[in-house]
Amino acid sequence: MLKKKIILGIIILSILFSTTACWDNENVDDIAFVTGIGFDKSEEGMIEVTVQLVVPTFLQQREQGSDEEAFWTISFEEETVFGAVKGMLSTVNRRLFRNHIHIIVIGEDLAREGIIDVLDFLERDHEMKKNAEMLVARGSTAQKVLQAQSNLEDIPSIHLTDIMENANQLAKLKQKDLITLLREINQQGQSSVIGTVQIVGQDGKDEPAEEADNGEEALLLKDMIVEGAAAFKETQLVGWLSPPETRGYLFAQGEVIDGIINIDNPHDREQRVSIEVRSAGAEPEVELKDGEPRLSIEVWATGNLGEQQGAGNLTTQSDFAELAKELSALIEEEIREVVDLAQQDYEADIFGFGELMRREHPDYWQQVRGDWEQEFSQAPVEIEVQTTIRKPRMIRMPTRPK
Amino acid sequence: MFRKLAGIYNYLKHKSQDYFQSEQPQEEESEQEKVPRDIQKVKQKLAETFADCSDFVLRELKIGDDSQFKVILAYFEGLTDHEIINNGILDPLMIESKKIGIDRRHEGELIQKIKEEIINVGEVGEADTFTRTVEELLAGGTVLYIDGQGTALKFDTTAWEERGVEEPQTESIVRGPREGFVESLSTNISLLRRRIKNANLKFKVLNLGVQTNTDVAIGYLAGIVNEDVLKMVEERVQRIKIDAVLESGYIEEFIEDSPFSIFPTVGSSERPDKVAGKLLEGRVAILCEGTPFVLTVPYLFIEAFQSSEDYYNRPYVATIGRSLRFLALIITAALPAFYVAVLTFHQNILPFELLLNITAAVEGIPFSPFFETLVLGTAFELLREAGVRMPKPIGQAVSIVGALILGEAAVEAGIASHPIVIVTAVTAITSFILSPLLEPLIFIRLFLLVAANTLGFMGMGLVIITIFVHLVNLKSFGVPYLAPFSPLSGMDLEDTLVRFPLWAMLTRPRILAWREEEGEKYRLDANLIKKEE
Amino acid sequence: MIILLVISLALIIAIDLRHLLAATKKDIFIYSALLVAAFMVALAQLMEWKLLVPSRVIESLVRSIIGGMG
Amino acid sequence: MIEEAKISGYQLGMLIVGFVFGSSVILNPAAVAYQDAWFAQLLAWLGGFVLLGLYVAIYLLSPEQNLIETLREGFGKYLGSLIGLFYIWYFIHLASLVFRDLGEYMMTVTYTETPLVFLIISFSLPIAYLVKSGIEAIGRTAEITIFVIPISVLITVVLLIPNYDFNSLQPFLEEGLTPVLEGAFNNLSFPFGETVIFLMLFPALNEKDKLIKASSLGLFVAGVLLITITLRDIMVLGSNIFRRAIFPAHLSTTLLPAEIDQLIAINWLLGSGAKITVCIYATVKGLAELFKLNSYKLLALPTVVLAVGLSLWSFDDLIGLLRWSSEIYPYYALPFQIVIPVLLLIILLFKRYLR
Repeated sequence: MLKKKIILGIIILSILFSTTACWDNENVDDIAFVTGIGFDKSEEGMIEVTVQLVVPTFLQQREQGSDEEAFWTISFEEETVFGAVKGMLSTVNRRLFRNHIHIIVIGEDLAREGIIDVLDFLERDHEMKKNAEMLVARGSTAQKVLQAQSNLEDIPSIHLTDIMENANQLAKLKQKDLITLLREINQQGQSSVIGTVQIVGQDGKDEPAEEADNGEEALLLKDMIVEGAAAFKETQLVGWLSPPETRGYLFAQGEVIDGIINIDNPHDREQRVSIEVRSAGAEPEVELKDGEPRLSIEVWATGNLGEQQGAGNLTTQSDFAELAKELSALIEEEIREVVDLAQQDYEADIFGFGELMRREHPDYWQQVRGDWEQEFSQAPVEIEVQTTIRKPRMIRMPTRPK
Repeated sequence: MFRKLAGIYNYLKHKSQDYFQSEQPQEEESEQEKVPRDIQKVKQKLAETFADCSDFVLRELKIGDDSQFKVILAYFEGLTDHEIINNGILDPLMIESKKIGIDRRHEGELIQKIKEEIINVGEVGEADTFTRTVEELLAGGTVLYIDGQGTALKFDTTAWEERGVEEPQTESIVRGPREGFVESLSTNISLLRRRIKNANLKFKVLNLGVQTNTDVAIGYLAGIVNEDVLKMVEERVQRIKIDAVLESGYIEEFIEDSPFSIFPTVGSSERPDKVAGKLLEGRVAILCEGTPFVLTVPYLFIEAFQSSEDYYNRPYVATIGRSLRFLALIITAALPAFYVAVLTFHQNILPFELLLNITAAVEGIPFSPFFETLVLGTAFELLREAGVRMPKPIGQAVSIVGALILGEAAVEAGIASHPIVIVTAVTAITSFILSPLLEPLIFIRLFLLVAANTLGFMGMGLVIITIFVHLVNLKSFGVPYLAPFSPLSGMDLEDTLVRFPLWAMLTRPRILAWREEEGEKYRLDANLIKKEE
Repeated sequence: MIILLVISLALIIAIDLRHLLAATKKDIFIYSALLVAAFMVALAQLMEWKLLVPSRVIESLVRSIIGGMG
Repeated sequence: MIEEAKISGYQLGMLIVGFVFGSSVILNPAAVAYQDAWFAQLLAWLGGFVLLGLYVAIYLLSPEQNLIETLREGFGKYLGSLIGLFYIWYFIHLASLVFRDLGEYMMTVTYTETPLVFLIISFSLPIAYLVKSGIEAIGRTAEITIFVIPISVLITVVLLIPNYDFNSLQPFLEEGLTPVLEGAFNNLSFPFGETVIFLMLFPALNEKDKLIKASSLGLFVAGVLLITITLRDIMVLGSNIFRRAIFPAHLSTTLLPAEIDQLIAINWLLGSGAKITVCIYATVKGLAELFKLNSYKLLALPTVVLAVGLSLWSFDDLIGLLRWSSEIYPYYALPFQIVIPVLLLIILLFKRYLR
């Protein structure tokens, strides 16, 4: 008797619970997954937030052969980011779920003006995934980047993050996620560098193609190129790093994982030899000499012979040494270029020397912390590169017609 | 209803020792009536007692040299062995008694003479009260009333139809004995005694049930059993005052420590080897006439994970089995709740691609995941019940049809989603791994589900902690239910998640004894002898 | 809200009833004193009485002592 | 008042781990010291050992007596009872603070829409049940649940290895010793000094000889866990974000590759639960002792309700709670944690040896 009543009570209670959904209980089909979010400055000076949403049903239908795009982009202008994200609810019938954001794109205009306001929202939001990747849209807007369709993946953001990963591996792009950026901005003696994406148009021209979106055709991800980097001073964009400069920067940071560097063939100066650089490292150092900072970067790398064009047998020890010397020179040159750029053009300590100074010479740092960028741009930077070439890969000597 | 509540309240209030005792009526001595000396009176009394008992047989005989003694032979057809009665009692009485020369002179020693010289039946006894003879008749004995004696002779002629020893239905194993208990108490006792050939194996037989007079045996191994537990069991069993004891489940309900708990605190098994193992660990077994299910106490939580096969297989296999059973516990208790919590609260915990797939599958289903899980879970329980109740061949068909066709049709019709069918199926399959916990798990699953729908993982965590507190509070005959995990008893962990090799199990479960100062006594010296040395 | 409070108080007493029946008068006195205190606090929270909020009282106490010392 | 049920040394150690870990891992009180927070915590930990030693010494001078009885013995019947009453207030207030910490944490991080009342009442139900079940159940529940904490801390520490930046720990003592000392002071009062509450639990220990070992091991493990978590958070988040985040430990677990931060949250639920349970137990036990009641179990439910009410009433918002706990709490707790115990120890020593 009593048992039955208890069971009855439980059933009534459970029905009660099931019908009156509790506060935070929201069904998974009542939320829209944001995979990418972009920020632009609108003409009225407001923040334009663009989100890329995934529509799971279309995703499944696409797998079964439907032509419907599985994602949807929408933009909204508001004075604040939070306001814009909430404001989109007047168009989107579901709550925007920000926990699976893969990529954060920042338009050039906004980046030049400063991204601090955007960052505050991203850091404060409890739902925001803190290891989303950051990108700056060079010469275009975040909206355009997020609207681009992908032919390989159903969700463009995933495509973008994947090619970012590749580009970072090949030392063409500085990959940076949100939490690292936040950390760098909070460190006193460091300026940040974020990877960039450019729209280059169908013909692969190396300049921004404004005409790409005036046609009926939608922009495709293959019209974009993800490489290079944007240098920030505090939170403002101050300039760009080209792909070789980015590589120099990565060498200086010791972050090159798998870089391909082409150098002249020592036997045949017209032809090129391709070296695959692996396991590179770097150690920036700061010293105080007579109260003046002296900066130095020591870089070491090992490489494999990847390809040889032109005549001559390069697979000898002396030639390897020769190649290594040239490689060192080239890397040093690349680093020097980016150091000059940072010191003279941007006056931004993107290498984190200031942070190093703060750690190693705190007393000195206390004196200069206000105008470290000034000190940095005048300090001498020594660069020392040591490389070795290890393996010729599969063959002892190159093939030659007899 | 109020009376019922008041009764329960009273029970709770006096859950301590003296509740049943105060209820126990005084034994009426006046009932113990002597067997009448006059044989006609006996006949009359028997006819009164067994009126309308068509299977009752009453034979009037005349024995002695010149048939001078009138006797009545009474027995129940069906409870007795005809052959024994014919050859062992009737034949001698009617033929032998005339040969050995009994006459009037022997009246005083008649009983002695019949017992010693005439009857050739194994067990012969005397009964001087009428009620005792009636009891004997009902238990399958044959009673000989002799005119003018005032004492009756009883012969053990018990032989009723019984099922042969078969493989148990409920606990089947791959390796191990194929014997199972049967309904007969004496057979069951013999099954145990054959395994433990030891004079220390004791069985105390009690008679329970005011109407049914069922024999109940309390078995234990003297010297190993914890005296306190044994005393507690005897006390509690003796206090039972109930009309009928038809199955050991009746006893179970009366001797439980916490009658309101959803967890079982009394174990039951159909396997003699298992019960023998429990006896050897120091537990007490309660055997009940008329059922193959033998109770063992104290029953601990960990026993739900132990199978007798664990000890017959090599330790590695057994350890994997144990771990899988623990995994099964987690899955069957928490998987539906986990699914609901993930889908309604913690969408970020799933990998993105998986989340997208699930969302696509769930989209368009009009019900909340919670409601769906509840409905499908209930549907499964109904199917299970139907499968059990129906005749075996149909039952299987129903389960298959129900599971396959209904599930698929529900998904096709857009009532349920694919993931929920998977979740329900996995939950259902794993629930059978832990059959002793089948019933509590239904409740736990439900509690977790409701909690998950209210507060997600945190709700689940709170419910799990509450269940832990409840388990910690539980005791089975004074032994903490969660032992040996809590209170932690290092030596006893050898037979929990990891089953140690038998030669490495040096002690009997100390938790059952729970006498710290005597810990050393429980060391099994025999096992200390290393193999082959 | 107040009705809800009263119901929950009744629920608490119902849960404790078994113990309460076996308790002594002193037990019940302390028990009910605690319950009344809990009820008052809940009422204060509902009515937004902030005058006697413990944290504020303690804060002013601590501040005055620290101020007195230094 | 007879109490048969006892707890083992292992259970006491586990309770101390849970208690110290408790809510202090959610709100890192040493964060004021930026990258030196671990050092502040280390100092506080060492101080914690001194304080625990003080409490153990008090207990050993008057064995088999809980705090209230010892206070009565030390300060006389009336003054002792009055101080005991203050202690009981402190315990229940502490319980309410932890309730609020946990509630605010859950509300900020996961359950943004759920009312605080509902969250806190949900926490309180298992705790009320646990305290009502008595000290033995408390100890045994701790035994089978708290071990999850070190395991999950270890998991997060290992899984976050790719995110570590050892440079974040430098420069050491950048702003001098002042912030470190401030952090250490905060951290000493919360949670290390709060172990004064265990003076109510020591008499329940069944293995008297294990008292020192169990309590110091418990404190050792808890301190190692706290410092590990602080180091992990500094290295993962950088000193600046570590300082600015309200719940730094949570923020760093959100970076876990498998996104199991929600499961890690249950770990904090356990720690806070242990802390509140100990507080409520000490309150009811103290009340029962003070008024010479038959059973403390009866008082569990109203005490929990009172603590829940206090936790909601005391603060208007999270910022108020944070400010109060960092600015006022250390001074408020000072007499309970240090002043009175030291006085008590002196009086007891005087009574035992000089007379």
